Amino acid sequence: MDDDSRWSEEVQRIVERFQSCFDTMERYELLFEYANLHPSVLSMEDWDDENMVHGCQSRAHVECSLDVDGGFIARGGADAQIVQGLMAITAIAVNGLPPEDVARHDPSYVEEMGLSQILTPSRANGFMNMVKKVKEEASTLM
Amino acid sequence: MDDDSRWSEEVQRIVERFQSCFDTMERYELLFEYANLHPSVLSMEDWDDENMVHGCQSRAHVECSLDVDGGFIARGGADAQIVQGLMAITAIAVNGLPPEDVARHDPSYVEEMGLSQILTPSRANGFMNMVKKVKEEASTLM
Amino acid sequence: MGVVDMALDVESIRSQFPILQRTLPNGKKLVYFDNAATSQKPLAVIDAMSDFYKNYHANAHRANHTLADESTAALEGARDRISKFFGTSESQMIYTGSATEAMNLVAYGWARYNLSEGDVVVTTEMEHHANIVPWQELSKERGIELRYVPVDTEKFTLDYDAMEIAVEGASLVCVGHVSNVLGVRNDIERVIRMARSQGARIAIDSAQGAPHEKIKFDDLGADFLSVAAHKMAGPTGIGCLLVSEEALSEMGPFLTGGSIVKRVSLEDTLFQEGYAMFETGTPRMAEAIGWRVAVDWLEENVDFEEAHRHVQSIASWMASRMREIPGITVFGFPEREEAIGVVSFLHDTIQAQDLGYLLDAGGFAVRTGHHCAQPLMEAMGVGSTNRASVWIYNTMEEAEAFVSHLEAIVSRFG
Amino acid sequence: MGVVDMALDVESIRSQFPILQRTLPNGKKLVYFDNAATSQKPLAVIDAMSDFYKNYHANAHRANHTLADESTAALEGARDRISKFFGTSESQMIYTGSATEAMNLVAYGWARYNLSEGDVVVTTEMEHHANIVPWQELSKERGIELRYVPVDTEKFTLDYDAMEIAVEGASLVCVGHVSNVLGVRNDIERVIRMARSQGARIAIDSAQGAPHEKIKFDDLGADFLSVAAHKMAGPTGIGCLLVSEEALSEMGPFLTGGSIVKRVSLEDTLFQEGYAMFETGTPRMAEAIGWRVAVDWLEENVDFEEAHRHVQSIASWMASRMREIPGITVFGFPEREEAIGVVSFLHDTIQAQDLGYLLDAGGFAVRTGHHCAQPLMEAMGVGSTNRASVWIYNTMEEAEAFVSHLEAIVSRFG
Ligand SMILES: Cc1ncc(COP(=O)(O)O)c(C=O)c1O
Ligand SMILES: Cc1ncc(COP(=O)(O)O)c(C=O)c1O
Repeated sequence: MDDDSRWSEEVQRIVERFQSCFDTMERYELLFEYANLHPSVLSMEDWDDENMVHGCQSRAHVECSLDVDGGFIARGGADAQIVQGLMAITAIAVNGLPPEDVARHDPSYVEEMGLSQILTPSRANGFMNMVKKVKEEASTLM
Repeated sequence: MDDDSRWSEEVQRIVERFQSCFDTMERYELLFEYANLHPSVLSMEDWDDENMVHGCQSRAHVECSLDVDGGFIARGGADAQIVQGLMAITAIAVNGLPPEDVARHDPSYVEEMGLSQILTPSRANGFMNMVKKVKEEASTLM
Repeated sequence: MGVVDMALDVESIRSQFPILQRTLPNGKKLVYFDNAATSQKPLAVIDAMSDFYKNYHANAHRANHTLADESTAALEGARDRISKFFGTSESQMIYTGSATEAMNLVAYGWARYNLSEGDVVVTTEMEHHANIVPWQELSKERGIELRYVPVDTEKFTLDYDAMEIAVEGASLVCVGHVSNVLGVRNDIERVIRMARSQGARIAIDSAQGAPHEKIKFDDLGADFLSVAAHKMAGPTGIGCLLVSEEALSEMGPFLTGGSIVKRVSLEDTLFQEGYAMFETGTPRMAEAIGWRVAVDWLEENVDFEEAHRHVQSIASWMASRMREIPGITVFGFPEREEAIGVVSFLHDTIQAQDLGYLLDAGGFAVRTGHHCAQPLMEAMGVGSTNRASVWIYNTMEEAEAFVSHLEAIVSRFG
Repeated sequence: MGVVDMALDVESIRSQFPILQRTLPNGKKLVYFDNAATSQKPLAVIDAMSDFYKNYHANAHRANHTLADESTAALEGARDRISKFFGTSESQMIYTGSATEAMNLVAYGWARYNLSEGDVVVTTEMEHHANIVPWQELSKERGIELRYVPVDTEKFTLDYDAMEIAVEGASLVCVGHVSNVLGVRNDIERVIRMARSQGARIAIDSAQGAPHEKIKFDDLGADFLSVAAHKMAGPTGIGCLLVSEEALSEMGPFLTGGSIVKRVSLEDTLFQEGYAMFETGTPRMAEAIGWRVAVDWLEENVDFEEAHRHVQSIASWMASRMREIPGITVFGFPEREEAIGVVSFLHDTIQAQDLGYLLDAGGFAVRTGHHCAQPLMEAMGVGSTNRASVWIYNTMEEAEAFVSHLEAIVSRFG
C-alpha cells in the first residue's frame, strides 16, 4: 500500500474494484468482465506449443511483441474466462510499457485484489508461470 | 489346567519343564533339546513339495503314516532347530495314537508351555499349519 | 425435497471422515462430490497406517525377527481379508499399485503370453483410458486386432447387439463395470455370458464398480477384475487384480526382481507360482494394511444395497433438478435405478472449467475434464464435462445446496 | 568401547522415531539392525501422510476444485524437492512403486525400445535380484547377450579387470551402488567411465546407496538410477527412477492408461513427453508427500558424511568384535572406510534361522536369508547369512549389547 506507484492508475482502479467485492462470486464476476475487456486477445487458431503457459490447470497461451512505438503487447488466450480475466488484467498492466519495465514487472496487485482465495496453490503457480513467461519474453524483446 | 487329561503324561512333563523356564532363552534351549530328541525325523532327502508345510517362515516338512499296530507317526524335519523342536513335541504328543484321536488333536499345550512370546503371529501361523497338516493326514489315514 | 434414504446411518459415517469437516480457504464448508476420482478415508484407515509405521513396521517376508513377523502377518492377513471381501480367496488376488496397473498386468502378464498376431481383443468406447491404451499398445506390438463396442448414445448404454458381433472369435473381452463418466452400470453378467460362449477370457475394469457393489468374483465368472483401493475408502498407491484359477495358470512373469523367485542363478530363474509370481520388491505394506481396515470399515458401516439406494437417490434427484436449470445439459440417465451416483453435465455458455471454478467457490468439489475417457467424450460429441459424483457420506442437504448454488451461478454467469 | 562419533545428534534423531521406543512382547527393547531391508520413519513423515488424508486428499491433476489443487501442488512440490535432493531436476525423475519397479522401467521403457538380438547387457554377480532377473527375462525374450562381472571373493569387491573386458561392446551396464549383503560400496564412478568409453548406457541400482550417500545424479554421469523411499526414512509403495535427458528421449511408453496421454482416440494414442509418459493412473500421492517430508527431514537432521562415519564406525566395531567370537564368520570387510554399515555373518554350528530367532529373543532385529542375492551367495559359497545393518539412529550401545547377546548365544547354543 505504501507504494501505489508500483502500478498504473488503471491497475489501481482495478485493484479497488476487486477490493470492494463482497465475496468470491463477485470477484469471479469481475474477472469475467475483464475477460471480455481483454485489450489484446490471442485468438484460438494462434495457440500452439510455443506460446503455451505450462503448469496451468486450464489451457492458457500468451504471445508477446512490441507495437510500432516499441510498446509491449501481451496477447493472451485461455480456455477459461476466469484465467482469461487474469490475463486481461496483466495485459492492461503491461501493455504499452517499454519491455525493460515489463521485465521488472511486479504482479503483486493480484494479492491486493484479494484473489488469494481464488488462487489455490497450483492456480497461483499457473498465474506466476504466465507472468514469468511475459517477463522472459520482455527480456528478449529489450 | 482343569483338564490335564487333554494330553499325555509325557506331554504334561514337557509342559512343566517349559513352565519352569526362567526366560525366552531357556525356552529356546529346551526347544533345541527336543529337536535332538525328535522321535521320528524326516530326513532331508525326503523333503518335497508334497510334505512341505506352507506358511512357515523357515522350511518345514511333515509326513504321516501308521505303524504296524495302526498307531500314528508324524515324521518331521525343519531347517531351524527351533522349528524342529516344536515338531518333535508335536510328534511326541501324537505318535502312537489312533488316527481318530490325532484328527481331534488339541495343540493347546503349546500355549501352556509359555511359548506365546516365541510364537510371533506368523510363527504361530506356521505352527498351526503344521498341526493342521498332521490332523488332515490323520483323517485320511482313519 | 427429495427422498432421503434413512437406512444408511450417514451422520455416523460422515463423522468418521476427518476431511468432511473441512472449511475451505474461502470460508465455505467442503462439499465433496468428486468421489469417482477418489474417495475420502475414514479415520480408522488413516490411523491404521500410522500405527503400522509407529509400532510394527519392518520389511515383510523371510525374516526371523518379531517386527518383520508382525508386518508379514498383517500383510498376509490383509490379503486374506480383502480377497474374501471381494468374494474370492487370497490365492486369486494380486496386489498392484493401482487399478491401471492391474489392467496392465493383464496385458503384460497374460495377453503377451497368450495372444499373437490375428487374435482379437474386444473393448468398448465407454472405457476409461486404463482399459483402452494397454490394448492399443498390445495391438501395435503384436498385430492383435482390437475391436471397440460402440455406445448407444440414445440409451447411453453399451450397444449389446454390436457386442454380440464383436465378441465373435475374440480371445479377450475387456469391459468396464461402471462408467466413470455416466455412472452407467453395464450388464457385465450378460457380457460375461457372451464372451464365455466364445471361449474368450474376460477382464472387468471395476475401478468404479467395486466402491458401489459387493463384488462376488468367484460367482461372477470373469477371469480378471481390477480394483483401486483409493476409490473405496482405502489409501493411495494400491489396487489389485483378481484372477480366476484358470487364467492365473496361463500367466507368466511381468515385473521381476526379488520375492517372486524360488531360485536365481546366473543361468536362469525359477519363479514362484500363483499370485506370488507377480508381487516383486518390497510390498506395499502400509497400503495393504490401510486397505484392509477400509474393507473392515465398509463391512461394519455400509450395507452395499442400502448404500446404492442412498447414492442413487441423491444423484437421481440432482440430475432431475439440474435438467430444469436453463442451459444445463445432463448426460445419460443418472435417474435410472441401476445408475451409480454420477452426474455429468455441461452448461451452454459457461465454459466447463469456469463452471468448475464457480462451483468450487461455493465449496463444491466436482471434476471437470475428459475423465480419461476421450473416446466416450467423442461419442457424446463433447470435449469435457463437469461431473458430480456421490458416495456413501454425501447427503441430500449437500445435493440441495449444490443445486441452489448451480442455479445462482447460472443466473449470474449464464 | 569403540569410537562413538558425536557429530551426529543421534539422541535427537532417535527421539523422532516412535518405533524405536518399542518394547517387544518378550519384554526386550527393540534394537533395529534390519535397516538394509527397510528403514524406520520419523514422526514427521507419518504425520504428513495422515495430515494429507485428513485435510487435503483429492485426486491430483486436471481438476478445478480447491482440494485437488492442493493435492496437485503437494505432489508436484514433492517431485521438485525430491529430485533436487538427488542432485537433478524434476524433469528427470519418474515416480515408481519401488526400486524394483524402477529397474523394470529401464528394462521395459528403455531396453525394449533400444536393444535387440545380439546387443550386450552387463550386470554383476553382486547384484540384488532386482538388477538381475529383469535382464535375464529381457535376454530370453530378445536374444540379448547377458554378461556377469564376477566378484573377487578374496577382496570382496567387483572384479574390475573382468569388468573392463565385460563392458566391451555393451549397450547397457547395470551395476549396484552398494551391496545389500556386504555393504561394499562399488566404484561406480569408475564403472561409469568404463561404460561411457564404450558408448553404453548406465543403470545404477542405488537402493542401498541413496540412504547413505548424497546422490548427485546430474554430476554422476549415469543414465538411470533407482531409489527406494522406504530405505531412507520414506514410506512404502514409492521409489523413483532418475533418468538422464538423453536416455529419457530414447524411452517409450511402458505402463499405459490415463494421465500419460495427450489424446486418445479409437485409432491411436498421443503420449505425453518426458517423465509424464511413465506415471499412469492415480498418483501415489500420500507416498510422494511422505517421501518429500522424509527428504526435508534428512536435510535438516543428517549430514550425510557424518552419518557415514557414524554408521561405518558402528558396523566396523561390530565386525571386528564378532570375528573374535568362536565359530562366527564375518563376510567381507565392514571395517573398510568406504563400507556401508552392513555386517553379514554366520555361525559354524548354529543354523542361520535359529541364530536369527535367538537374536530376536534378545530384541535384536537382523535379517536372515539370501537377501535376494543368490548369485552372490553362490559366489560366497553359502545359502544364506545373518545380516545386521546399521543406520543413522543406531548407537554404539546397541552394538555393544548386540555383541554381548551374540556371545551369550554362542556360548549356550554353539
Ligand atoms: C541392492 C538392492 N536393490 C534393489 C532392491 C529392491 O528394492 P525394493 O524392494 O524397494 O524394490 C533392494 C532391496 O532390498 C536392494 O537391497
Ligand atoms: C473406470 C475406471 N477405470 C480405471 C481407473 C483407473 O484407476 P487408477 O487411477 O486408480 O489406476 C479409473 C479411475 O479414474 C476409472 O474410473
